[in-house]
Amino acid sequence: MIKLENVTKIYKNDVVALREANADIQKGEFVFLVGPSGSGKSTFIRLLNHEEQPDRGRIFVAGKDIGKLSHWKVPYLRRNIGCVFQDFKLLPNKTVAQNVAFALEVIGRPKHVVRTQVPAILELVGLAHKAKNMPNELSGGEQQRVSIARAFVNRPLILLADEPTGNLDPSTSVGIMRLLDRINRTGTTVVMCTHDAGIVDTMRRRVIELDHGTIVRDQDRGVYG
Amino acid sequence: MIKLENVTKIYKNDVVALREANADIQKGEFVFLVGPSGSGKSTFIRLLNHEEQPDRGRIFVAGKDIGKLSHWKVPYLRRNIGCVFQDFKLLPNKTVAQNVAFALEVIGRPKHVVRTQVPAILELVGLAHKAKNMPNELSGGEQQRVSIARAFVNRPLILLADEPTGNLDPSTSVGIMRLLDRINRTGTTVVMCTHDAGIVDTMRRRVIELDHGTIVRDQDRGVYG
Amino acid sequence: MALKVDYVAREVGSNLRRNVTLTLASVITVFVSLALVGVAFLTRTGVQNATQRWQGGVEFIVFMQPAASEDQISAVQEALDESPQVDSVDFIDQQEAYEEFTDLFADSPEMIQSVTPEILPPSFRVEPTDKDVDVIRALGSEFESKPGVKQVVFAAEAIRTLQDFSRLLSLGLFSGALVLLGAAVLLILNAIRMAMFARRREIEVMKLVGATNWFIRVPFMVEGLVQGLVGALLAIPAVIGIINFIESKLTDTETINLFQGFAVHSSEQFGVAILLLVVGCLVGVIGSFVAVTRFLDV
Amino acid sequence: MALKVDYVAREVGSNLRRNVTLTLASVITVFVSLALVGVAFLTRTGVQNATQRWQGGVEFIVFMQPAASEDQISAVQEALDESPQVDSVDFIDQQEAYEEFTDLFADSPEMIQSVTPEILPPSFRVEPTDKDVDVIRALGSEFESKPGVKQVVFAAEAIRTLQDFSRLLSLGLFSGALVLLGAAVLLILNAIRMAMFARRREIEVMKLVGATNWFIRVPFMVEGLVQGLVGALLAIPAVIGIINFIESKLTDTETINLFQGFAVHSSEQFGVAILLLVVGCLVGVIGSFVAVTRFLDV
Ligand SMILES: Nc1ncnc2c1ncn2[C@@H]1O[C@H](COP(=O)(O)OP(=O)(O)OP(=O)(O)O)[C@@H](O)[C@H]1O
Ligand SMILES: Nc1ncnc2c1ncn2[C@@H]1O[C@H](COP(=O)(O)OP(=O)(O)OP(=O)(O)O)[C@@H](O)[C@H]1O
Ligand SMILES: [Mg+2]
Ligand SMILES: [Mg+2]
Repeated sequence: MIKLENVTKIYKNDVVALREANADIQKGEFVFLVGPSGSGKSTFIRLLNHEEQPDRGRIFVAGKDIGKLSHWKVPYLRRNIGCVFQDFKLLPNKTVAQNVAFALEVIGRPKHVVRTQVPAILELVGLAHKAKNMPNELSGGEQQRVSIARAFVNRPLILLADEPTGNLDPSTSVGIMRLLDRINRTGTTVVMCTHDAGIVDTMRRRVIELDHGTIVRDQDRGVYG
Repeated sequence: MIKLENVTKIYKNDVVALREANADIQKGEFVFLVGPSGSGKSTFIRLLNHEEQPDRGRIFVAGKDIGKLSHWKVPYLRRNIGCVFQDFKLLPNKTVAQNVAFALEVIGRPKHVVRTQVPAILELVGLAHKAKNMPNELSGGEQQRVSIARAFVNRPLILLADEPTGNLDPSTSVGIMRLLDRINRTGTTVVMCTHDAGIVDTMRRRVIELDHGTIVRDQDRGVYG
Repeated sequence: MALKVDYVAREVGSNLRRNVTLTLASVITVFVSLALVGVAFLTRTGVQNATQRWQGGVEFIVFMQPAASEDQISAVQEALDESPQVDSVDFIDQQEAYEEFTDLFADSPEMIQSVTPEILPPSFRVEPTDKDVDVIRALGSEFESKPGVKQVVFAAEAIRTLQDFSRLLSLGLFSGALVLLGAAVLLILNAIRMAMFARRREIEVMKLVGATNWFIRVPFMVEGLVQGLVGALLAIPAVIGIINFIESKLTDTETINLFQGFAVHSSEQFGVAILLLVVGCLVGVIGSFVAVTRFLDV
Repeated sequence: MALKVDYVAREVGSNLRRNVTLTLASVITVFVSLALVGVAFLTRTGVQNATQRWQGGVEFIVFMQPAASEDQISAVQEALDESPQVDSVDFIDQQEAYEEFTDLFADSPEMIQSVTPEILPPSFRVEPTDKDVDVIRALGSEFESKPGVKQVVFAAEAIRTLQDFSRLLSLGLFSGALVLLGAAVLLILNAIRMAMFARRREIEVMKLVGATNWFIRVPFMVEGLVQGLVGALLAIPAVIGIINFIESKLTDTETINLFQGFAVHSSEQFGVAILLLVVGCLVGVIGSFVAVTRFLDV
């Protein structure tokens, strides 16, 4: 499903965010991406999402070399990828419900689907009562859950989650992790960055550890560190 | 140092973010604010910072009723309060160093102080090598550390930290907590929201727990939950 | 693609409401700019209409010899009548010329006494179809060489001057209007670019969620269209109000009868209104298109 | 407070560089708006200068009876010479009048033959100091009743018309310039408001970090000042270029000699340049002040 071949990403100022990374993630896998702050986890995700392009190496998503993707095809790639961003990236001018609905409207889902799916997913992340609020009227954790809801709502093939529990209390985190697990069981490939050792150690899934841009560990049924 | 008397904060839509809260925090105390997502922790901090005003009740900071504070005095209140915001609130048009320096320039510190303090504090949070980067060129955890550095740099009387380790890996978190502890030992009052049970349980300081806006626990040398 | 009308409508509606500052700023820019353009164009039209009648005064006079024979006079009369370039001819015989003379010099009986109809030349006052000075000159000179013709005199210098003046004023106002139009387009594009800049993060997020360029662009373009349209719709009554005010001022003034003919026909007002609408809408749509595109290359 | 000059300078410098889009947009708005204002004001001045000489043409003629006695003529001459309202007097005696007549009717020897110097009235051509029509009328009528005076004739209608025209044109251009100035101020304020809107988050953060209102405001105001200044400095050469272009066009044209006197003195250009500078700077500073203040109430 996802394959990185010798991928190197160098930001300006010669910051090597990812160095010769190789990884092969099968369909339906659940992968934790761990590593210290600034080790390149978000960069890994941004590369899969075509938000950044690698300086060297090739990246395959769903069998396609996304480096060769023509410009106008990028949105179609992204529709197959749900993404929970570390900084949420909510649309400030839309309500919670509209933010989630947007992901469905983008792929042209009919109105009745939007009308049933959006409240359902908001219920799932525990935000049904905030559906009409604007993002700036939400607490940090609530914003994060909106971001999660938006990434889930169109049942993507791949789910990229960048610290989806960073702003959540332990019990809400557990709820979110259950949700992620359920989604993973329906066949969705999940890649999740996290700093939460508890979650990684409980779930015991594949762990890829980064350090200064290098993959230093790739372990099935691994622990945090 | 900080005193809340029957403080109630109601956002529009009748969201009661804080209900009849009473708390008395002495100078030099270290207080953890815990509670599930949306329980009112950030609101608590925003009230102390005069970012929000209470609907009922009175708040005293350093002996002054900040509800009676005239408009132009608010900045002077804020200079005595360092604040790590949950969403960092960095100035997007300034480099890391300039962001931190800004907090010093605001209080009119001479140039030579700025020139020595800023690199020192950046070194402390492990970001000396990113001094010249813009905020959008940083990883989530790095941005968070800039926010922490900015809150520390002018040695405030009170330090409010809203989930300062939310985006940090465990070992960086420990480093930051050591720093907070050191600052606290120099007499600075620290109020910190967190979801990290490990930190709370290790430090064993005063814990105020919120739930749906109500203070449900106020315990010296407490644990997370 | 799947760009649904109701999605676009909803999107545009909520954006216009939520970004009130930006919406207002864009609309004000369109309004002020287009109002200036409209007033300039209509003033020009008004001045042109006011000075039209001077154009009608352009004529030349064919003076015959006082001693010209009947045959010579009727030959010239025929030639004038047959010329397709001549609109109307007025023959002033010696008696009529004498009457004009006595009218003109009513204050100077001595002069009237010294003149008799016989010494005054009969003349043809000719109004040509084509009012162009050069054409008139060419036409008039044709008759200069005819037998019995003493002289061909063209419209007075003062009239010519007024014509030049009117033409120049009209040209000046027209260039002014064009410059304003250019400036308006520039200012409106500028305002849209700025508004887009304020929303570049939003555009970026839309892209990241998988929206195609057109999906993002169309609502912004419709938004630009609405802003351009509203700005233009505000500008049109303002322009018409100002023009009518100018008209009433000019036609009221007693000392200045020069512009009493200042009038802008409603068809001309309509034309300018259409111009403003088209410019407002086009600039809104195209400006938004270009401005959004700048931020689409995420 | 502790507002240090080097802090402000650094802040302004980096903001101008970092927000290139906003800086450019504001500068363009100031530039275009002020250029329009400047051209309008200078065109008005030029037209006024060009038509000044027509004002000089205002005069009236005191026709004496052809049979007026020497005494009567010299009495009128004295009265005219002594009047403080009279600028200059030109006496045309009967012989001179006859010469003018023969010049005028050179084509009609019959008419010339019919006239002798004795029947023509001698006249005084008077140029008053005050060019106002009403004043002239009053002055001229004074002489109408003097013994030996036949009639007082005022300047030809054509001249009067040209005067009215010039005054009206000048007034029109002036109002146009004022309207443009108002529009320019509005557009510039608008642009600044928009730029501030795009940076409202930044202002909010500054407040939260403990910056006083003035600490935040001053750099923004200086930024507005710089943008206004740069816009004005760009507008000034543009205005002078355009005006010189108009001047050369007008004075080159052969058919239109009406505006050959079109000229804008460098002192007038200087005056308008100062006006643009002042407006640009003031609007920039005050606009920024107001716009920032809107976002300061966090
Ligand atoms: N500006 C606002 N307008 C309306 N409601 C708000 C606003 N800000 C916060 N709220 C609501 O107030 C409640 C408390 O919010 P607060 O940000 O204090 O929570 P929190 O304890 O910080 O949560 P988290 O751990 O998720 O950051 C939440 O339900 C939130 O939705
Ligand atoms: N746009 C950018 N320009 C320059 N450097 C960047 C940019 N984005 C990220 N970096 C740098 O690349 C490195 C990796 O960043 P990345 O965001 O991938 O880290 P991360 O593992 O997600 O960290 P965190 O856990 O703190 O979010 C960091 O050193 C960061 O400073
Ligand atoms: Mg990251
Ligand atoms: Mg919070």
